This record gives sequence, structure tokens and C-alpha cells, in this order.
Amino acid sequence: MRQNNMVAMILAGGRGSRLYDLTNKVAKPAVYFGGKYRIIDFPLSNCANSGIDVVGVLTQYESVLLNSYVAKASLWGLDAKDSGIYVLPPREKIEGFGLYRGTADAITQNIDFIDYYDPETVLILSGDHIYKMDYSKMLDCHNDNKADATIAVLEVPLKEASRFGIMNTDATDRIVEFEEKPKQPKSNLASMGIYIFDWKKLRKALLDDVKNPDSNHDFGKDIIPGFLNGGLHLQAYRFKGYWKDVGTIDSLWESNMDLLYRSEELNLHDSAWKIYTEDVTVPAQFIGPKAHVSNAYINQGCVVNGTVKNSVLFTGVVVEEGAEVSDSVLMPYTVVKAGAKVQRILTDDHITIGVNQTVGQPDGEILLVAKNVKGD
Amino acid sequence: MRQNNMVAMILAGGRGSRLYDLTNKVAKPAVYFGGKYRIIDFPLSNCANSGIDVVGVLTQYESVLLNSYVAKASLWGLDAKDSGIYVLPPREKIEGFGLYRGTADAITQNIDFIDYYDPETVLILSGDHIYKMDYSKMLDCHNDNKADATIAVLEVPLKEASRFGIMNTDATDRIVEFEEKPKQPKSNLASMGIYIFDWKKLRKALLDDVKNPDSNHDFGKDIIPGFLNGGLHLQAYRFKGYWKDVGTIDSLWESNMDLLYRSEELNLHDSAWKIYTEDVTVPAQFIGPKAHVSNAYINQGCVVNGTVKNSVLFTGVVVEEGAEVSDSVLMPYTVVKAGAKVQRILTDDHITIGVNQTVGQPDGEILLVAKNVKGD
Amino acid sequence: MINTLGIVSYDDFVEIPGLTDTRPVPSISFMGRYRLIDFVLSNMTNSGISNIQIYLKNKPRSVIEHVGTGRHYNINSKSGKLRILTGEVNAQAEVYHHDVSAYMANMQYIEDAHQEYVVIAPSYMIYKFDFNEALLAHKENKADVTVLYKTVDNADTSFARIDTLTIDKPRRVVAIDKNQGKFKNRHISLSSYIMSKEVFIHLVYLAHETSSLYTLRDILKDQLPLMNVMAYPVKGYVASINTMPEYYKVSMELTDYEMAKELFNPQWPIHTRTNDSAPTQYATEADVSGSVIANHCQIAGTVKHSVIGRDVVIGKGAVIEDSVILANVEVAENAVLKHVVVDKFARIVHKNELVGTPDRIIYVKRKDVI
Amino acid sequence: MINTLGIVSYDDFVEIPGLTDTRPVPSISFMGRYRLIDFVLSNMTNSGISNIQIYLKNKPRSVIEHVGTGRHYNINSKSGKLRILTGEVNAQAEVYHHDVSAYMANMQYIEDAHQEYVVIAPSYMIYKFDFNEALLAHKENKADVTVLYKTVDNADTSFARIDTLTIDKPRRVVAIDKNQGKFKNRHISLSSYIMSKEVFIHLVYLAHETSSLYTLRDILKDQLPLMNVMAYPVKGYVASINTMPEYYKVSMELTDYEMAKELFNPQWPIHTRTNDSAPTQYATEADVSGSVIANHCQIAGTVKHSVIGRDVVIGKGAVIEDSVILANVEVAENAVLKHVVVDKFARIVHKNELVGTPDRIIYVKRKDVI
Repeated sequence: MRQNNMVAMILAGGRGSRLYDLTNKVAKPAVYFGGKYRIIDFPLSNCANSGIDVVGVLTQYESVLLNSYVAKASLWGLDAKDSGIYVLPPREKIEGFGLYRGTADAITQNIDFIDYYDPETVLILSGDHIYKMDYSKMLDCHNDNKADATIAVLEVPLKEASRFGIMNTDATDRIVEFEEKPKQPKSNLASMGIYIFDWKKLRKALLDDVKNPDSNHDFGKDIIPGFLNGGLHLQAYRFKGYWKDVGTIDSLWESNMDLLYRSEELNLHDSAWKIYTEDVTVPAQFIGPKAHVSNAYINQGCVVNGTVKNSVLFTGVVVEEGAEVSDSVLMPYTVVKAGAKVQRILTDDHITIGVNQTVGQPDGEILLVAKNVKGD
Repeated sequence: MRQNNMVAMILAGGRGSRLYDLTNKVAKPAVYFGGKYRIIDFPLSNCANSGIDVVGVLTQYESVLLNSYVAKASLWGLDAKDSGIYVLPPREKIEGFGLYRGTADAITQNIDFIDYYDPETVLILSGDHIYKMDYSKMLDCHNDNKADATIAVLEVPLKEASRFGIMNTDATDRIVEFEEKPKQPKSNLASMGIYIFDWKKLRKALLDDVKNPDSNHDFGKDIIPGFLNGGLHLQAYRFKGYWKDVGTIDSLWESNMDLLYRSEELNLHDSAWKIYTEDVTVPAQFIGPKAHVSNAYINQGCVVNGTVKNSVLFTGVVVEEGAEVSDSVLMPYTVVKAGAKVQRILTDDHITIGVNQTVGQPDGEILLVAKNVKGD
Repeated sequence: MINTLGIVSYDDFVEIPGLTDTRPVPSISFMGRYRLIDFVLSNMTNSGISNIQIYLKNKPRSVIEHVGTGRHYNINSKSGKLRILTGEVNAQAEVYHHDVSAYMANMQYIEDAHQEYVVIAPSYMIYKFDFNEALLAHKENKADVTVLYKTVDNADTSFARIDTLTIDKPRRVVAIDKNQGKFKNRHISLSSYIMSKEVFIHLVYLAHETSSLYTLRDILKDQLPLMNVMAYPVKGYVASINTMPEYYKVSMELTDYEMAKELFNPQWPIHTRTNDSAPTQYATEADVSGSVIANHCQIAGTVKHSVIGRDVVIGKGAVIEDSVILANVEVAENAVLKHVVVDKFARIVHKNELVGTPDRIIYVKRKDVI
Repeated sequence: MINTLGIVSYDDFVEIPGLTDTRPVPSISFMGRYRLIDFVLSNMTNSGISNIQIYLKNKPRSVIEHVGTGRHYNINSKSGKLRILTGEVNAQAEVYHHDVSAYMANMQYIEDAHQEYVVIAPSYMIYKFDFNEALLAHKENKADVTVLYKTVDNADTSFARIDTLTIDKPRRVVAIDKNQGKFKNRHISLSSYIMSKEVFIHLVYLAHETSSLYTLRDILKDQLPLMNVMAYPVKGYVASINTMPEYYKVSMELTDYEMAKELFNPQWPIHTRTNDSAPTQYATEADVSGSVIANHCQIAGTVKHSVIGRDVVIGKGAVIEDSVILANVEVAENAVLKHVVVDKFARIVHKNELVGTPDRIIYVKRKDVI
């Protein structure tokens, strides 16, 4: 017996090439965030906290680590009897083998999976956004409006609206028009890429779409406009709160810094809406006798005996005596050796900054450190 | 901390086309067996009972059901903190995308996965054999002999030996020669397709093999002969007990019948070596007031009010009043309506045999019933 | 219904000599593969309740192992919670151990729950029910307390000592009394209550202050004139497993598939812990009818109108009729058992005949060798 | 080592007024994120033991929730087993509740275990050790019992009332006595024993027959002249958490990373249950040094040479020195705490200064508001 009759599908196929070396070995949703998390922990924890039991994760690019990670359903409590996280890469069928050709195609190729659970509604999510959201409230909105599809929207500054897919709505927040990156935006309601669909209606639309040779097989470009043209009821669901797409090194750094400077917006200390992740078997953090720590976000397993300010330290980071870390994001098991100074950098995991080295600049772009820096 | 330093890799990519309609929707390892199990429950339960913690399952063909099934690691207790069952389909990498080209290639494409666990040895298994085996004893044999690879072998009747890969051994059971389906077999030790490899040695062999344009990328054809030619130590491990490859409808039917006629060999009632599987939420079996049941293997959730003999009934099978079932294997939720008579059949799941119908023959080949049979 | 805390109440009221000697009531085996607690827990989780507290007096081992973290009842272990709570452990007289004293001892965990409503239900009442239905009525009625009930016509022979309700129009409860078996037609209370957490805590404190012997039921009875206590009817099969005759009778009547279907509905699954048992093997000599048989048995004898638990071995020529055999029992060849309840791990190997009567059931103790 | 049953023994010997008022010894918080039982359980599962029994006297809730099914200690829930067992519940005098009476009450579960050997170890002894090592020696020595020990030079100030061993060559135990703190150099018994299951059961029955007050340690002491009881030395850090001064002192000394490294070795992970807590946030005004800090804290004050548990909030201007703060504590702005142990959920909001001395630690009770 499921708590609600909705299956979630997370699109986690992104190559994330603007994250450079961080995504050489892992898909973007598996990139680290916030001292101990991976980006995909956010939609998965939101699902768990919203009472969703069945989650499909659509992966494509180099996904062994991502697949292995999300397969540990118990991390999000999604291992109860009728619950589960199911990794859905492209697969060989009698009719042959094909990669996912677009966001909609990824769902089309897994219609059999969704049919198996026979849900009333399907929730489509992206695997690379940072936010906390109760999808059960969005579902209430969907049901109360008897909508065919509901799209979560965020109010953005009007001047930035042309960077987004913009929803134009009537007085009841029913969507009357959708414009992808409009030059002259008529509204400031940006699509967050979070959709609830009536499954029967979506299923039909997907089967039509797959036959259309001109389609990009994309939700934003094809399915949503198709629903609108077909006169179906699309509802906007207004979300208020922190939401970020961490697609670049700068935005990844910035969103980590938001934990220090905008912690009232992205509050990870709220016990009523925890973000779950893999717990690493390490002791609590040791802040040594020579340490100076201020304005920092530090995870268990760290050993700090130097100076840390305005920085986020992930699991197992070591800052040796006399080292200085400022305005930086140090991914798991980064070691800053004695006397080294780092500023405005973001490291890959398991990076060592050698003794007495200075890395980073007081301003300009954030430096991604993906290779060890030799010391004196 | 793992109980032993061995990772298991189960080759579960088989299309199993000789099982016809049974594998239209599921890969062969997910085919049902023995009243409540699926074939792959056997190697997975063997792993759990042998103290193996990490299992990779290499899937290829139409595997959404198989992937979803084995992802529920808790079914085999393999959901402890450092344990896991990891589904490993072919994946897109920077260098492109390719299906598994052979049993060895499937491992080669997942060298990164195995390296992550840094095991001393790797256990290679097949996902479609029925047997109970303690791999920890095979590992003891491997270690005691300081072998580079150990192959489990079964003594087969010499006249049948030419159907198998045959190991010729010396007095210490060290393998001196391997012959694939020899016309004149020199020994009756057949390979069971179960290998323990020193990981470092296998890793090197795989990397050499992938560069060899003439290779079939197959363990039996390429890797094992390569080890022998290279002078490495290959040990035979003699297994005694029930072992069956259920590749055809006849052999699948026969191995189910073995539960009735050879239950001392394939004893599923041994509490010291349980086979774990998904438990379906159904009540115990109801044997009605008009029922006659003899020489049968019946699972929970069945409702029997007719005559059942010499048959295996899977979860949720219904045999109505006056119906007769003999010498048959009825997969989950098969319904034999009132007055129907079935003999020597094997059904797909969710098949209904209509009122008063007669299906099957007293001799000849076993009939696979994969479509409903309409009743009077 | 996620805004509701589930409480599986103390079963101090139940006494089944034998069965409850070695286990708490929630752990009693039932219909081959279940334990009594499976029914109340499934009702709760199927209704969407994901925060559940189970109150136990003693011997928690079997309940801890059976319910685990609740994952087989579909409780999300991160956003939900299944707690096993025991009463005070001070060596007081038995009479002071009751539901209210257990709630008082664990009041912090009740107060900490962030749910607005509470469902309190015992494990010895067997029924299937969506609590959302009654919660909706509870809100619409602006009730202080809603009590589930079933109107029956066999109160003279069943439901001994269970509460009966006297119900006024429109379904207001005006009296609560023990069923003395004098009348056929009665509104049987399922001892299952819905109320706001606030009212629940109020009643617990009130009971505690009134007398150290007062139970929730006692204070509720007192409060009937003062509070709006409403009754809500439950449809379908209802049974109470509070005496050995009831246990036996209910087991026997549920061997009838037509009756059992009311309780075992695929749309409302009764969850339980798996034992990873194999299917049951029937030998060529087996003759089985009118029975419910759990998995992992090996049956070579005759079984008629009986309930057979998991991993029971019945030898050739043995005859079992009108009996309830719990798990892991061995019945030797040619033994004859009629009107018998055999507890777990017992072995009937020496004595050939154990024949009771419908009114005088023979009980064989756990691990006994007879 | 899979042929060994692990037994986490009764901790009736430990008394830490305050900390043990509301929880059993295995549940005592330690070094920010652990509970004491994590160490013995990790030693067992890291050694490959997958069948473990935990014996508890009372208040099982916190242990049930902390250890769960054992999956976070790497126990396979199908082929392994983690059991929580309690002693007799009859309202007898406290003095009859001890390890042997608990083993007697659960003898069937000990006998049913199919392992050949038993490791018995308490949760209040903190060390890291591969039991395989001692089992190998046990077999080679053809010992009846092997006792783990550590030779220390601070027995005058630490390990109060813990057993000491007198060891003959070659490491045969010839006497067991309580440490009275008279001498510096002593062989401290870790109260951790290895023996065959057969010997264990024999000793339990023997103790039970000798006196209803006899513990396993008592019967072992009696049997020294009759049995081959061998000692096996444990290397590395060893501590005993059996009094409040020991609890405080050990917590303080483990804030030194060089010392803690002996205990927290990545090759021998200490497993625990996660609380899904966020990283700790240090405000701009924070000044922290020489301390161990758990996750999910919000620190705006000064913390020196202290252990801070999970989800502790320390206001601006507050100063915490030489103190142990357990989880979920709130310390208001400008409060000053020195030489204090603050139990969970306490709130220091009204009183500005709580200053003890190294010899007179102030203890603040669970949920106290000061």
C-alpha cells in the first residue's frame, strides 16, 4: 500500500560538462555538495520526506558510481517492502538498443516500468537541482485543480526571466502560454523542471511523441507545448524557497557558500526536513589546539589544526598546522599541508595541496583544483 | 570490513531464447523456479550464505525487471552498510558506448567497479544455474593451493562429457589441460562456469584480451586457455551435489520435478542454507474441502480445491473445484478453472485455463502455455 | 493520514494460558504465517500512518525480531518511525502495570511526536480497516473520541469480556460495559480509538491522577457524560483473540476460504516478516483438505480442517483433524490429533493419540515432547 | 571467525550516576557521535562475527533503536543475526539480576546458535581488537578460556574496581582480583573472554548451581585452579568507562588526535547509526580549538578542550572549556561552562556560570533547564 499513488522519475543523465574534471568520473547528479551530500540526495530526500515510495532514476552517462550510489535505497529509507529506487539506464530490447534521445524519450523507453506500478500520477524531477520541496503539497495542488499536468514555478527577477522557460498564467495560476527563454518575458514565473502528470494523459502524449520525426523528445520543447495545444489543463504551482541549478564551477562554489551566507534560505539544520546521504564511517571532527575556525561549514571526519574561514570542508578534509583556508570549497579527503595557503578554490576529492604552497587568487573566477599540488 | 576479500560478479546477460515466451519480458535469470524462487536467487543466496558482501550483476538483455529485482538487496541481506548488489549494464563512457561482447568483456568493462573494492580475488558466477554451494570453501581451496585461478568442476558421466568444457587434471587436481566439448574426453570433470581468480592476474589478462582482435572475449574460450598457456596455476575444485543449467522448457520442467523426485539432492527445506527470494504478501495456502493433493510442491497464496498430483504450484495459483492438475509446473497466479484438466504443461505466469478445458498430453514434449486458454 | 500517530496498546487484558506464557500477545502465531500484531500494524501502515509506537509489558525479544525496523510493513525508516516501548521496570505489583502507566512512563515520546491525531488499537482485535474513514467522520462529528465497533449477533458465544457499547442516536456512545455473554446482539467495541493527541494526553493524565489502577478504558467510561464520544462501525470480518476458545474457534472458521477472503484482501495486504521458507511439500501418501497450511511443511499424513504452521513435519499415517499446529512442530508417523492446539517446537513422537473435544481443546506446550 | 557467537555482556557492574539513570550502559553517548556499544559491536563484526546477542537488564528502547537489525554494523540480516535479550522479568530483588541469570533465562538461544566458539565482551570497555588473533592463540594454547588483558602503568588512577589478572608463565591466569588502585603496574582484564560454547554453557550452569548471586566472573575465578585459563594481551588504546571520573577523563584525553588515532583506525572502522545530521556550522564569532565536535552543531561561542555532541547550539559569547556536552544541548549566549558534563536535551539558559574543577565535575541532568 503506497502512501500516495505517484511514482517519481528523476532525470539524472546529465553529462554536466561545464563542471569539467568533476564529472570525468561521475555523472553530475553524483557531484558533492554541502559538506557531505551529493546533489541527487536533494530530490531523493524530498521524495522520501514527501511520502513517495517508488523512484526511478534515469541514468545515461558513465553512471557506475551514480548507479551504485542510488541503489542503496536504505540511505533514503526507500527500502521498505513496496518501496524502491530503480536505476533505469537505456537497455537492449527485442526491437534493439538506443540511448535516451531526450528527457521525454527517457520516460517513453520506461513506460513498462511505470505501468508496472500503475500510478495515477507521475512526478518528473531533475537530478541536479538543490532545493527542499514537499511534493505532496504540489500533488494536493494538482488534485485540487483537477489538472492534467502541474508545473512547479519560481518567481525570478523579471530581468533574468529571459534565461528560463517562462509560464504565463491566468488569475487562477492555470498556464495559458509557455515560452522558452523569451526575449520579452510576459511573466516572471520560471519553470523549475518539476512536473506532475496525469499518467494516462502523459502516456498517450509520449506514445504520440515517439512517432513524431520532428520532435526533440523533450518535455520543455515538445510535451508541455503539446499539452497546451491540446487544450489540456496545465497548472502552475508556486514554490517559494531556495532553488539552484549548479551547472558550473562558479555556481557550485556559490551554492556551497550560500550555506554560510544564506543559511536561513537553505537551512540543512532543519530536523523536520532532513537531507539524507551516505554516512561515512569516520569519527567526529577534530579541531586541534592550533586551529582557528570561523564562518565555516565542516563535516565529520575532518582534522583541522590550521586556520579555516568562509569555507566548506567535506568529509575527511585535513588542514595541517599553519595552513590557511579561505573562501574555498574542499571536497572529501582534500589535504592542505602545513603552511599551505588556499583561497577561492574548489577541489576535486582526494586532492593534496603541498607544504607551503599558495593556490588561488583573492578575486576573479573560482579555481578548480583537480590535480595534486606538489609541496616544498 | 568485509568478511572475506572477494567480490562476486554474476553474468546475467543471457537472452535465454530457448525458453521462448518465458523470456520475452524477463531475462533468463529472472525466470521462476521451484514454487517461489527466481533462478538468480540461487547464486545470490549462495553469496549471502558464503559471507560475500559485494555482488555485481552484469545484465544486458531487456533487464528492467531483473534490474529492479536484484536491486532489492535486502532480500538476500546484502543491504548491510558495506554490502551491496550492484546492477552493471553496459554504459556510455567518454570513449563511447558498447554492449558486452562476451563474458570476459563484461568484466573488462567493469574493471573500475571491481578496482573500487580492491579485492584479492574475484568470483565469477553464472546467473542461470540451480545449485547450492558454499563459495567460502572454494575460496579456502583456492588459497590453500595458492592458485591463480580455481574452477569448480562437477563429475559427469563420461559419455556426456563431450557436451561440456572438460578439465584434465593431475593428481593434486591442478588443471593441466582444458578442452571445450572434446570428442574424446580424457576426464569427466566438467566446468560449472564458476571461477575464482586472483584479481591482479585476471585484471592483467583482461586488459591484454581486450586488445586482441582475434579474441571472443570469453572466459572459456580465451581467458582460461590464456592462463594455462601462461603457466599459471589453475586448480580444480570438486563440487558434489545438485547442479543444473535450466536452458530449455524441458530442463526447466524437469528441474522443478526434481523437487518432487530428487528432493534429497536439491533440498530447499534445509534451514542451514536457505534460498532467499522476494516474499509476496499473501496468506498461507488454502487447501479446500474438495481438494486432493499428493506428491506436490505448493507455495503460499495458492487456493486449491481440485486435484493436484506430481506438480509444482507457484505463488497464488488457483485450482478450482473439479479441476485436475498432474505432472505440471504452474507459474505464479495461474488459474485452472473448474473442471479443467492439465497434464505435462508449464505455464507462464498469470495464465488462465478455462472451464472444462483439457490441455497437455500424457507423453511427449512438455507444453509451454503462454496464452490464456478460453473455457466453455 | 500521515498526520496521525499509531499506538499499539498494551494487551494486559488478554490471557490465553499456554500461548501467553512464553510470549507477549502481539507475537502469538495466527493462521499459519502471521503474528497477531501484523493485523493492527498493516491497518495502520496501509492507512498511511508512518509513526507507530508499540507498547509491551515484557519479553520484548520476539516482537523486536518480528517487527524489526518496520520496513516489511512499508514504514520508511528515515521519514517514519517504529518504536517499541516498555512500561516502568520498577518491581511493583503486577496490577500497576497497565496501559496508562506505560503511556506515563513514555510520555516524552508521545509529546515529541509531531502528529495531530492518535489511533490507539490493540493487537488482539483482528479486522481490516482504513482509519482514514473514521478520522474523516471524527472530524466531521467534531468528536472528542471515536470508538470503532462492530454490531454482532453472536455476543453470547463470542467476544467474552470484550467491551460493548451502548449507542445513542446519532451514534454517540453513552455506556461501555463488559460483554457477559447474556445477549446475542451487541455493539462490540474494537478497543480501537481515534482522538487528537491533545485529548489523548489529557485522558492519560486524568486517568493517572484518578487512580493508579485506572486504564484508558476506565477513564473513557467515566468521561462519557462529559465528552463527545462517538462510535464508528467497521464492516467485514471482526474477531477477538483474547481467550483460548476464541483463538481456536477463529482459527477454525478462517479455514473457510470464503470467510477468510473478507480479511485477506489483495487491496489491503496483511504484511508480515518473511521466514524465507520453502514451499510446502506434499508426499504421495498425503491427504489434505479443508485446511490452511503455511510454507516449509513436509506432509505425508492426513490433515483435515486444521491450521498448520510453518515448518511442520507430519509423518506417514498421522491424522490431524480440527487442530491448530504452530510452527516447527513434528508429528510422528501414525499419531492421531483431534481438537488439539500444539505450540511451537513441540514434538508428538511417543503418544499415539491426543483427542480432545470441541469444548475441551487439548493444549500441548512449547517444546514439549509427548 | 564466522564460527563464533558474539555475546555483549550485561553491564550491571557499571554505575555512572546520572548517565545511567535514563539509559542502559551500551547507550551512553561517547566522543560526539558514538554510543559505547559501537566499539564492542564493531570489534565483533570487523572480526567476522555475524551472530551476536546483546544482553540488557532494562530500558531496551534506546538500544533497540540504535542497533536496529545490525545492518550498519555490517551484519547480513539473512545469514547473520543480532538479538537483544533481556533477563528474567519477575519482580525479584535487583541482586538476582546479573549476567548468569540472563544467560540462564535465554539458554535456548545460546544452545541453538550453531557456532562452536563464543566471545563475551562488555560494552563499557573501549578498545579495538581482532578477536581472530586471540581465537588462534586460544586454539594453539588448547585453553579452556582466554581472557583479554592490557598491561598498564596507571592502575592507581584509572580502571577503578576493574578486574586485574595475575599471570603466570606462559600467560596462564592464576588470580583475578578487583583493582583497588594501590599499584601503578597491573594487568587489567578487559572482562572479554573467548571459549568454546560448550565451556561457556558449562560455566553458566556451574555458576547457577553454585549460588544465585554468582556471575560468570565469579565462577571463572573459582575455576582458575581447575581450568586452563590463558591471558591474551591487547595492543593499543584501552579504556574503561565504568565511573563518571573515568568517563570524563577518557573523553578529555581522546580530544588529542594523536591518541584518538589509535582507536579510530580507517582499517578498523567503528560503526554507528547515522542520524542524518548536517555538517557543523561555525559562525564568524566562533573560536574553537582542542576539541572534538559532532555534526549538526551551530557554534557561535568559544569552545576549548571539550567534546561536543550532535545538534548542540552554542550562543555568541558563550565559553565552554574542559567539558563534555551531549547531543541536543542548548547553551545560551554568554554562558560559561568549565569542567561540566551536560546530558542530552539540557538547556543552559538562565544561569551564566557553571564552573567545576578537574576533581569535581558538575553534571547537568537530561532535559534539565538551568
